[in-house]
Amino acid sequence: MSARKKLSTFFSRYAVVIIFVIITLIAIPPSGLSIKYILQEIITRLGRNSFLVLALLLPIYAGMGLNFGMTLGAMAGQVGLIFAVNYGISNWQGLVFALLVGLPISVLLGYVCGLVMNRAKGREMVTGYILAFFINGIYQFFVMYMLGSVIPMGNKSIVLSRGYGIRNTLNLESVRQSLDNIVMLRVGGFSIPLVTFIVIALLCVFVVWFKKTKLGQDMRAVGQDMAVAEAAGIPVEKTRIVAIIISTVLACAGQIIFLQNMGNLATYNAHDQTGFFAVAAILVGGASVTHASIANVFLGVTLLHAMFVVSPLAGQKLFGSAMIGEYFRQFIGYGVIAISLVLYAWRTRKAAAEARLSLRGAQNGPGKGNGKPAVGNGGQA
Amino acid sequence: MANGSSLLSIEHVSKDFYGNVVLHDVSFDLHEGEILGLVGENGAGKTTLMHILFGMPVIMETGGFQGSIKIGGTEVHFSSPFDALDAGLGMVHQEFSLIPGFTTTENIVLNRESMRASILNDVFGDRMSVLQRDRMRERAQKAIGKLGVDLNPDMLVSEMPVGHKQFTEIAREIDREQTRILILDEPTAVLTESEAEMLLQTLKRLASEGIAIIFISHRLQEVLAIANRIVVLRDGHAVKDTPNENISMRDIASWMVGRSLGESGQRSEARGFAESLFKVRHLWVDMPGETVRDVSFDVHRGEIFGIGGLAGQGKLGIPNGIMGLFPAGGEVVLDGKTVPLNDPAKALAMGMAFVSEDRRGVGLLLDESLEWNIAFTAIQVHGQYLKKIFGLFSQRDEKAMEDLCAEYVKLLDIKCTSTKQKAKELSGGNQQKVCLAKAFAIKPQLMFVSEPTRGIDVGAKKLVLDTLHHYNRDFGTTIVMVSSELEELRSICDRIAIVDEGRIAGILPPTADISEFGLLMSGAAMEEAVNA
Amino acid sequence: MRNFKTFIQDFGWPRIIIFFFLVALFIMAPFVGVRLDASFSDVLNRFGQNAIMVLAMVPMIQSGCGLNFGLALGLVAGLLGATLSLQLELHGMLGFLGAIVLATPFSIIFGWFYAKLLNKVKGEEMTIAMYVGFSFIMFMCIMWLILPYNNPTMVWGYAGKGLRTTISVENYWLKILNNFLAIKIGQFFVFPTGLLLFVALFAFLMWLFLRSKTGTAMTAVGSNPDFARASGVDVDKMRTISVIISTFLGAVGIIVYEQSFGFIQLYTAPSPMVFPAVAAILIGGASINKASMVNVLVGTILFQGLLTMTPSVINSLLQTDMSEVIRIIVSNGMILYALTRKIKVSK
Amino acid sequence: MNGTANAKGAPNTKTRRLLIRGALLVVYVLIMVLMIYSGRRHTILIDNKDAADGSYSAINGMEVSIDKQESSEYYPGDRDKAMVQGQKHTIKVNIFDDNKTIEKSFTVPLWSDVMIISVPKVVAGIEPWIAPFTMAEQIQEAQESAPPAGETTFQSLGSMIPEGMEEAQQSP
Repeated sequence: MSARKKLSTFFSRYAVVIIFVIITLIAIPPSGLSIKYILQEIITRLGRNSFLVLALLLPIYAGMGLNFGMTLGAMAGQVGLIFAVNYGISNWQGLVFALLVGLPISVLLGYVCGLVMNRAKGREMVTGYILAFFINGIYQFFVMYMLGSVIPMGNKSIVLSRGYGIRNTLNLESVRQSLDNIVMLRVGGFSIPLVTFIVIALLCVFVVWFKKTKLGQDMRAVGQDMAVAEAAGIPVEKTRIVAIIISTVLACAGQIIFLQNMGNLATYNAHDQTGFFAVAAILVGGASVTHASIANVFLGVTLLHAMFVVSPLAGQKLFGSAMIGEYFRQFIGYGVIAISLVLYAWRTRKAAAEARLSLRGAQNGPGKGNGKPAVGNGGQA
Repeated sequence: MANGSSLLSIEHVSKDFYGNVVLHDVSFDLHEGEILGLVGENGAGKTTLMHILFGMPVIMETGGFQGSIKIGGTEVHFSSPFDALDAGLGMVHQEFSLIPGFTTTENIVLNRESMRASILNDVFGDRMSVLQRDRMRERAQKAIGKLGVDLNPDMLVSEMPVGHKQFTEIAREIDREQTRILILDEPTAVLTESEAEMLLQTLKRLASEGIAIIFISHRLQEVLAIANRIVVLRDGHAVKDTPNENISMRDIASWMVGRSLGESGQRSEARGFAESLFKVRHLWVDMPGETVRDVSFDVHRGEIFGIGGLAGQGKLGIPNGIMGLFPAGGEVVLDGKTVPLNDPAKALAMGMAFVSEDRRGVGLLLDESLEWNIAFTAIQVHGQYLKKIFGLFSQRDEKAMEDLCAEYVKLLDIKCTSTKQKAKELSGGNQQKVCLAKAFAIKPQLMFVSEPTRGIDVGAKKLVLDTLHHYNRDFGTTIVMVSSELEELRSICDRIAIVDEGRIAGILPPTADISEFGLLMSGAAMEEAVNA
Repeated sequence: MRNFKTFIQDFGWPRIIIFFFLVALFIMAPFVGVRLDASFSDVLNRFGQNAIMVLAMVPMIQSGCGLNFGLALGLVAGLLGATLSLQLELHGMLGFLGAIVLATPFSIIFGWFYAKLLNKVKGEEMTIAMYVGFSFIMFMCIMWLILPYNNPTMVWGYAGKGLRTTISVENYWLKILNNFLAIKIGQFFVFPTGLLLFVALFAFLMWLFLRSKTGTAMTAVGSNPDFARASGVDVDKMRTISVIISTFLGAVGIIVYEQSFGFIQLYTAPSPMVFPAVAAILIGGASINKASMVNVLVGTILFQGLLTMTPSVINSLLQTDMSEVIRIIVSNGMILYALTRKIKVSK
Repeated sequence: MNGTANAKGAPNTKTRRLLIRGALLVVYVLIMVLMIYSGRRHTILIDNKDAADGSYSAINGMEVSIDKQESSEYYPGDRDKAMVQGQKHTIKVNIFDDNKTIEKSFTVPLWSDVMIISVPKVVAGIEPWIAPFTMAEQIQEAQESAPPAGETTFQSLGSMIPEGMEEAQQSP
C-alpha cells in the first residue's frame, strides 16, 4: 500500500473523529469557557455516559450493528428507579435495588428484542429503532396506567393527583449522585467520582475478559459470517439473542448510573434519546457498524460531550442565539450517525466490488457458481 | 493398495426426488489409506451422494433414500451433518467455509476451541469458558504439520492466498481427532497449478497415515495422478469401479459422458452456413463463479450454436457478459456493428435477447402477471404496447399486452389459469416458456438461451427444446444456447463449443465422438481435440 | 374458503384487528355520547389532510427503496414553499398554488441529492434515510433562524428576525381547499369537497404515472431489480425518479396539511409527521416493497379514523386518555410487523 | 467437546449447577431484602410541644441531633424534621437550661415513612415517645406537576423534539 493510499484510508476511517476535533477546537475560544471548566464537565459526563455507551459493544461484535434497541434496557432501569423511589430506598442501596428490579425486566425485554431481530436479519438497526418505539408504548401504558392502579404505589407523592400513573418528573433526590459521592476524589480542583469510574473500569475488564471466552469467540464468528458459524455448529440465533440480552442489561445499569447523576427522571421521555446519544458517541469515537473498541467509547464520549458543552455558548457568541448552538449540536449528532452509516454502507459495497474484481486473473473463480448475479441492488427485499 | 477391511461401504444406495431418479443402486467401498477418485458429469449424482453421506436434512425432507451406509462395518443413520462429523467423516467443500476475520488457528479449531472452565460456567453455562489460545495454536500447528505445508497459524484468512484457505479447510478436518474419512469436492478448482500440486502431495501424505480420501474432481489428470481406485458416476449409476491401473484419461472421459449409441436421440441434420452474424473476440467477463477469461468465437446467421462445459468454468459468463449483466470487456460485433458492453439496454436494442439461467432471480417478475413478464422488455426496449391518452401520457396498453400474452400462451402451450396469473404460481417448465416468450416478444436477431432446461421435468424439457428448434427453423432466429447437458446440446445444435477454465477448449460438431467432448471438459489435450 | 384464508394471510391479522377495532369504535360512539356525523366529518377532513403524505410513500416503495423515513426532506421543501409564498404576500388560491410551485424546485433538488445518496447505500436505505431526515431538519432549524425573512406575521416580534415556530395562514390561504365547494349537511357534518378532489387528482396522476412506461419500469425495479436491469432499465435512474416524486409529494402534502390545519409549523415539527405516514400505508396493506393506491386510501382512513375515534370514544368510555398509548403501539407495532414479516419471495 | 475442562452433562455437574443457580437466586432475593432494610429512608419529625393534657411541657431551649447529623436548636412549639436511612438510630438531646445531655436509641418500623418524636416525652421519660405519624398529606413535597400532556406523546416518542434532547441532556 502506498503512503498516499495509507494516508487516505486513515482519513476516511477517522474522518468523523478528525472533523469533530476540529469543530470543537474552533468552538472553544468563542464559547468563552475555561479549559478547566470544560475538563470538569467532560469528567462528569464520562462518568455519566460511558457505561451506556459500553453497552453497545457486544451487539457490534455479534454483527448486529448499532443496538438502537438498548432503549429497552433504559426503560427497565427507569422502572427500577421508580420502585426504588416508591419504597423510599435511598442512597447507593436504592441504586442496587433499582438494578435488581430492572434486571429481570431487561433480560426479558432483551430476549424479545433478540427474537425480533432474528426475524429481521440484515435490518437489525431500523428494527431495533422501531422496536424501541413500540416498547415505549407499552412502557407508557405500564407507568401511566398500571402503576398506582393495578400495582399499588405506597408513595403518594410520586403518583399523579388522579390517583394512578407516575408524575411527569420524578425527583430522585434520595439517590441523587449517591454512586458518585461514595468517594469523590478532589485532585487539582477537579472532582472525580471514583466509584463510578471503578464500576466503568470493571465493565471494561468484563468486556475484555468476555472476548476471551467461548461465547465471545462465537459472537465474533457469528458477526463475521452467520452461514459459516451455523455450519460449524455454533447456535447462531441463540448467540445473537445473548448478545442483545447482555446489551440490554448493561443499558439498564447504564441508565441507572446516568439518572443518579442527573438527579431527576423525566418519567415519560428520559429514555427517548438514550440510544441516540450512545450511538452518536461511539461513532464519533471512530467506531463503525462492524468495528468498535473500548477506546472508541471513551474517545467518543469525550469528543461528543466536549462539543455539547461548548456549542450552545459558542452559538450564542457567534450568532447571537443560543438556539443556533443548540440546533447545531443536534444537527451534528444526527449528521454523524448519518455520515457514519453512509460511509459504512458505501465502503461495504466498494469492498464487495473489489472482491469481485480480484476473482478475475490467474485463478479460477471459487465455487460451483449457480450464476446468481450479484448485480443490481438487493433493494429492501 | 487397498489394505484391510473396508472403512466405508456404500451399499445399493438409490435416491429419487419426487420420482426423478438421481442415484440408482450405487455401491462401492472405501478402505483405510485409500484415495478414491469419484468422477462424473454435472448431474451425475455426486452431490446427492455426498448429501446422503453427510445426512443433510434435504435428503430426509425429500423422503430419505434406499440402501445403506456402513462405517467400519456397522450401519449408520445420520440425521444431521454433525452426526457425520462425529462418526469420523470430514468434508472440504468447494466453497470456503471460513471466517474471514479469524486467524488460521481460530478457523482450524472453530467451534472446537480448547477451553478452561471459568467460575461463571456454573451460572451461565459452558460457553463462559475461557479460550486457551496457546493450546489452540499448538493444535493448529499439529494439524498443519500433518499436512506438511507452510501455513502461518496467526495469519488472518482474509489476507491469505486462496491456496492457504484450502489448506486451512483441510487442516480443520484433520484437527478433528476422529476424522478417518476425508471427502474433497473439487478441491483444486480454485488453486493455481503449483498449489494444486502441493495439495495432491498433501493428500498422498494423509492417505499414507491411514486416512481414507474421496477425491471429487473434473480434472482427470489429477484423479489419475493420485487415486488408487476410480469410480465413475453417470446418470445416477456407478458405471465403473476400477483400480487405477492402465487407464487413460480418454477412457475415463468416455465412461463419464458415454451413452449407449442408440440412446442419443435425434441429431440436427447437418446444415451449411455461409454468413457470419456474430463475432466475439477476447471477451472477459467478471461474473462470480463463472469467470470468463479470454473467449473468441463466431456464430453464423441462422445457426444454433451450443456452448457447453462443466459448471463454474465460465460458460454462463459468456451470455451474461455480452448482455451487459456483469462487467465485461473485449470485442463483440453483431451484424457488422460493435456491441457496447456493460449496457443491457443497448444490447437489447441491437436485436439481441437473453433467456437467463437464473429464471426466478433474473428471468421473471415473480409477483407480477404473465402479461407483464412477457411484454415488459418489449415495452422498455422498443416502446411497444403503449398507447397515448389525452395525447399526453403514454400508458400501458393492457389490451395489447393481453393479446400478446394470449398469443404466446397458445403458441408455447403455457399452462396457466389466465394471462393475469402471477408468474410465481406457474411450474418450472411453464416459467421457462414465459421467459422464452419474453425473449421472442422482442423479435430478436440473435437469442441467447442459458440453461433452458435446468430444473424442469423431462416432458417440459422436450417442449422447450422443440420450441427453440422450431423458432430457429421458422423465423431464422440465430440462437446461442448454453447448457451443462451435453446431450441436449448435441440434439439441437449445429456446432458446440466447450468452455474450460474461462476459455474455449474447442468447437466440435454434434456428431463428434462423445469422448472428445469429455476430454475437452476435463481440460486436457486441447490440441488433440481441436484436430478432431 | 381457501380464497378467504389466503386473503387473510395476505392482508395480515394486524390490519384486520385494526379494522374491527375501528368498526367497534364507530358502533360504540353513539352510546358514549360521541356524535357520529361530527366524527365522520372529522375523519374525512383528516384523511384529506394526510393522504398526500401517505401517497408520497408509494413511489419509493414501488421502486424498492423501502419506506421513506426521509420524507422530512420533502416536508421541509414544502415548508420553504409555504413560507416563501407568505413572504411574497400571495393570498388565496394563488398563495396556495404559489406555495406548491415555489416548493417544487426545492423538492427536486433535495430529492435528487437524497436519491444520489440512497443509490450509494442500497440495502441500508431505511436507517440512513431516517438519520439523513433528522439531521436535515436540524440543519433547517438553524436556517429558519438566519434566513432573511421579514414578513411580520412570520418573524419573531421582539427580535425582528428568525421565523416563529408556528405561523398562522389565516390571512393567506386557510382552508382554501377545504372550503372549496364544501357541502355542509346539518350542524356537524362538512364534506370537504375541494380537499378530497385535490387528493383524488394526485392519486389519479400517480395512478397514471404507475401505468406509464417509466412507472412500469419503476415497479419492476422494486419487484426484481435484476430483472429490470436485464430488460434494459436503468435501475439507479428509476430509483432517483421515485425519490424525487416522493419528495415532491411530501412537499405538496405538507402544504395541503397546513391549509387545513391553519398553521405552518417550523423547526422540528416535520419529524413527527413521518412515522404516521409510514404507519398509515402499512396499515393499508402495503409491504416494504409493494404499495398501491388502495393501500393509501384504506391505510389513511383506518389510521386517521383510529386517531380521531380513540380519543373521543375511549376517553368517554374509560374516563381516561389512552389514545396516545394506543396510537404509539398501533403505529409502531405496524411498522415492526412489516419489517419482521418474512417476505414471501419464492426464489 | 474437545478440550472442555468440565464433564458436560455429567449428573454431578448438573446437580452442582442447579444448586449454584438456586443459591444465586436466594442471594438475589437476600440482597434485595438487605437493600430494603439498609436503604429504606424515613422521615423523623422532632416535636417540642406541650402535651394537650399537660402531662409534659415543651423544653425551653435545646439542641437535638439524630445519629451523627448536624444538630439544630429547638424552642417551645418548634417542629422540624430529619431524614434517616435504616431502622436503628439514636437521638441526642442537649438541654440548654441545665446543660444536661440525654441520649436514647430507637427503632423505626421498616414500612413506616414518617415517625414523630416528642422530645419532651423523651426528657420526661414517658413511653412511648416515638409514634408513627399518619397525616401523610402534610409532608407531601411540592412535587405537583401536570399530568402528561396527551398531545405531545407521539411526538416525543419520535424522540425528535429538541426539547426532549435537552431534557435527556440536562446540563447541570
